[in-house]
Amino acid sequence: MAELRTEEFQVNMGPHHPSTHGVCRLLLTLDGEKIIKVEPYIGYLHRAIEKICENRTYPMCIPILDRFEYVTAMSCNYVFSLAAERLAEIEVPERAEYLRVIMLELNRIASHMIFFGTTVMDIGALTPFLYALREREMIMDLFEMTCGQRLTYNYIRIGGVSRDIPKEFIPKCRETIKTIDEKIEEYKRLLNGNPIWKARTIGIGKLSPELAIAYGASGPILRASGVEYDLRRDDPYSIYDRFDYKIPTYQNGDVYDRYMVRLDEMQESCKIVAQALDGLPEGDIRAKVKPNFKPPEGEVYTRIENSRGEMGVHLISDGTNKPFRLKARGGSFAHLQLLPEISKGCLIADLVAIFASFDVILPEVDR
Amino acid sequence: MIATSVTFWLKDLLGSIGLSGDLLTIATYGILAVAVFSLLSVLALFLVWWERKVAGHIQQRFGPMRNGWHGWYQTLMDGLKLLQKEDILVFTRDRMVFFWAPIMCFVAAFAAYIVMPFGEGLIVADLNIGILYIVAITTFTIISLLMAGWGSNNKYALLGGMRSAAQVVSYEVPMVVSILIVVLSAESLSMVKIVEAQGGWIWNWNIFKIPVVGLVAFITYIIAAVAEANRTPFDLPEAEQELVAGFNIEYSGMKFAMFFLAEFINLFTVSAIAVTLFLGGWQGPGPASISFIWFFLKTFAVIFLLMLFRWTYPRLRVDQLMEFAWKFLIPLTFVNLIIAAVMKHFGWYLGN
Amino acid sequence: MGLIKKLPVFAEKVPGGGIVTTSIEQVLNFAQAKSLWYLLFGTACCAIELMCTGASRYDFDRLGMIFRASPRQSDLIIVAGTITKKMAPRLRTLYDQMAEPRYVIAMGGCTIKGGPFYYDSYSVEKGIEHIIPVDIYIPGCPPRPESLLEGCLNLSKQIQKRKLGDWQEK
Amino acid sequence: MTKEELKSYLESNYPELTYSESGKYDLLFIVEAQKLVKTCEKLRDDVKLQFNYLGNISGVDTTENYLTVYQIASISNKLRLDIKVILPHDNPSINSVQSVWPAANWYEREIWELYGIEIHNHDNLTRFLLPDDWDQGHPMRKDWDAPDFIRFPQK
Repeated sequence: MAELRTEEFQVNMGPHHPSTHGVCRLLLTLDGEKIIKVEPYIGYLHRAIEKICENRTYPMCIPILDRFEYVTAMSCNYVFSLAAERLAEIEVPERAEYLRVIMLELNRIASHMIFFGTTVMDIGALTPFLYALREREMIMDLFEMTCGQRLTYNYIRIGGVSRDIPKEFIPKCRETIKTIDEKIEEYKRLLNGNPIWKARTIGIGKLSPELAIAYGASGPILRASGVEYDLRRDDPYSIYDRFDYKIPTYQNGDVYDRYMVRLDEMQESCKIVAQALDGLPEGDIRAKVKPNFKPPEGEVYTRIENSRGEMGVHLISDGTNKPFRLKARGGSFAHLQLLPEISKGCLIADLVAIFASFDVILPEVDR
Repeated sequence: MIATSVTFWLKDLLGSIGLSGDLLTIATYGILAVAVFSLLSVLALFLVWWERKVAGHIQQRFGPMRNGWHGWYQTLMDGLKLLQKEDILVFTRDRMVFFWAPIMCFVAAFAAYIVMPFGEGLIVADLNIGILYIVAITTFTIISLLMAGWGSNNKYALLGGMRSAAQVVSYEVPMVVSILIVVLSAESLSMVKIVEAQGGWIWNWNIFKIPVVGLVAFITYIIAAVAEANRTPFDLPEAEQELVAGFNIEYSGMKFAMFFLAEFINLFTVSAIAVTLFLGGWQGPGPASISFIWFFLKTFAVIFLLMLFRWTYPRLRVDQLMEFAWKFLIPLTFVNLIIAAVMKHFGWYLGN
Repeated sequence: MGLIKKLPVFAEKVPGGGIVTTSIEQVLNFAQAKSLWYLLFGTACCAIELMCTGASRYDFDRLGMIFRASPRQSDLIIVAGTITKKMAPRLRTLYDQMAEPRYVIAMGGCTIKGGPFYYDSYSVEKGIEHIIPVDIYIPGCPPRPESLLEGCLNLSKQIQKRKLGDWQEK
Repeated sequence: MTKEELKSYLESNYPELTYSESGKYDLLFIVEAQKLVKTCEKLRDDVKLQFNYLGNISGVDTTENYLTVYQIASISNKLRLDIKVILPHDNPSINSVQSVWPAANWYEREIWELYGIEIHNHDNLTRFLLPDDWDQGHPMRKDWDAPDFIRFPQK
């Protein structure tokens, strides 16, 4: 029998596609359903945040950086404030540090909820997405109570936080983290025993630790590959050394492990929030910072553990009231360039699962 | 008193007002066709609404609420809106293929109801090869999906069409073998005979009447039927997250509505077949005049089960889907068939 | 549907035809207003709020709105998020692919006038009205789900006020 | 290894690195453009350091020079280091560090695109952040101007 001639063809996935989570374009070269090559094309959400930040005063940069990574806007606020504080050597009050930790961890949970929902939805089950968003709403309520916004907070400012938490916050927060902790157990029961879920995730998109480090992967993706590296512990910032928490690490580096790392991380975050609520001291919420904030000359690169890996800000000051250069680094940028490496030879459905498990948020890539 | 079938009764009625010959046949079947068509259209509209309600309640929402009591005329509004939408004909060399695909899908979905016994005597035509006819006619759906995929001149649609063809062809085998087990025990291909071979009580249904084998056959049939109806966890042809909308990506307005309705009619078809073959059909306690109530009750129960599947499970991958069919389901159904044949030989049935 | 568009021309000539046209008009507009299937089109922050509006607490499905991934089958495009100059032609393509009658909701500041922050950005399109016609503007950065729901209800009211055949001309 | 130890270690073992005072929190060293790739390889393969992780590369336009700053880290030894390269303002060009850290690929593409710094030995130097038909130069440069770009005065 003569050999059948097959032909490769190219499919554009995006910029508008349900599973690219925003506006990323993946140019797939396919052989049937099998993927031969993936080329990500980005820039559909390039808003020139870095350029316009050079044109703003320091406090004005914070709301813009909210939009840099809107799913964890608190981290964006924080990483910039931290950079400015390190430049100007500002001492932050104790209470403000605690409030920051509470907000950062709550936001981490909210972000992982989005991850959980969208990943499960991309693998075909729509219902857990709505469960995840239901729990996320509880955290949104807490944020709304504190700073009046649901998504872009502008809460963590240079030298502290913008306002104190209301009275009702603490009991409601305790209740919320308790519920979320229980719900995460429920999610695990819902999916981890499901044979279809296991078949779709275990062994898919394996990422070796060497490749992960070489390509600059960070956060949950690095930990799912067996590298126990968490900036909260290994490059300490804020007051994370005062809390007792584990760093969930898995060994296989497949979609399932990346999913499990995040679920476990949510529970650890719940623990941190509970401890921070217990230890919350009284006092000032903001250090004295001049309205016309002018840090001395110098440069600093701060990095924190965001829900999508290392989030960094490279801030260069020339002594004026505007940053001379602000480079924002998001974890997704590195993860997206890793995608072509590990999705060769898999099927379209796997590519969707891998892409979802990276939890790429496009504004962080395009800026 | 209902005659042996509603068809004969209608024929008598029309004959009594003076019709005869070919005209009589045409008039009889014309009326029946209209009746079945309207019944199924209403059913499909209802199923869409019901699906949305079930989905909503599983997801802690309400589903449609604003249009009438709990949104009861929501799908009617959807249908009316789709009627007004612009009918886009995409630029493609195979315009005829693109045009005829939804119509074919729609017709194939309806044609199966010619031999569907809705109740005692409530059947359009009691063909002696009834179940074979259904299996044959529902296969037309694949061709229409392939046509839609090819004619759309869109790579996603083509992938969706190819996936659906591969999937339906694979799952046709376990489905037919599961059906064979019932045919073996009823010794007939006629839908009416199959129902009559069962009884009204639960132990007289094929699912329990043929001990264990019947249950296994029912489960394999349901799995194959879910795949046949292109529903989660086997909804690969229209996998939203992978292929955007699959084979129907380029269809708008009424053509899309045809696909949409056909999908829900297929859902009803596979559930109705499951009821007829395994769950005693229209048989149930009470007089024959309420037999259709039993039929619809059982069918809705099966549909509800399929809806629960849809909103609970993730989706399988293409190769896993094929592996499941060829490496697990087909051997299982064949072994099941052999056991059923042995049981038939020795007459090991309950209730006989 | 050309037939429906021509209906008033014929119906007006017969006595009492005006009443028939009006009532058909009402029914058809009502159907359009009550079944707005929206295209999943989110680019930035507003997309998360769009997702939240579809989820349990706010629930678009109550209003009969469900999402479709294909532009051919959607009636409404909710432009959620910043549109950059690179994305603008794609948005136009999506809009062109949608079947008439189609509606546009501009959600969030970025889609209205380029957003509260990007006024000096070189790559952000200053408002989507330069690209596609907009029916409803929803301010906010990002708008709350309640305001999105309000916007959809307002759109639904606007549709019901339309005359038969109006939508063809847009 | 603490920050001071790392500093003294680098100063004694790496003569090509020069310490810079402008780094406020982490150590900042300056290296010549020609020696960059060699030094990076050495830093990565040094058993005592193992800088195997590239966090970020930022390009900077100081109006007199262009800078590229490499933020690297060691995962096993938990160290952080910044390496700065100063490039001339006319025809800036630099060698790619892709062979040392594959992660550099996109960062260097971005610098090439937004700053116009030529990258040698890069395997895929194509436009990706800006629109495909962009013809207005390199927007992150300080002297970049466009009709709809408003610059506020520095105070």
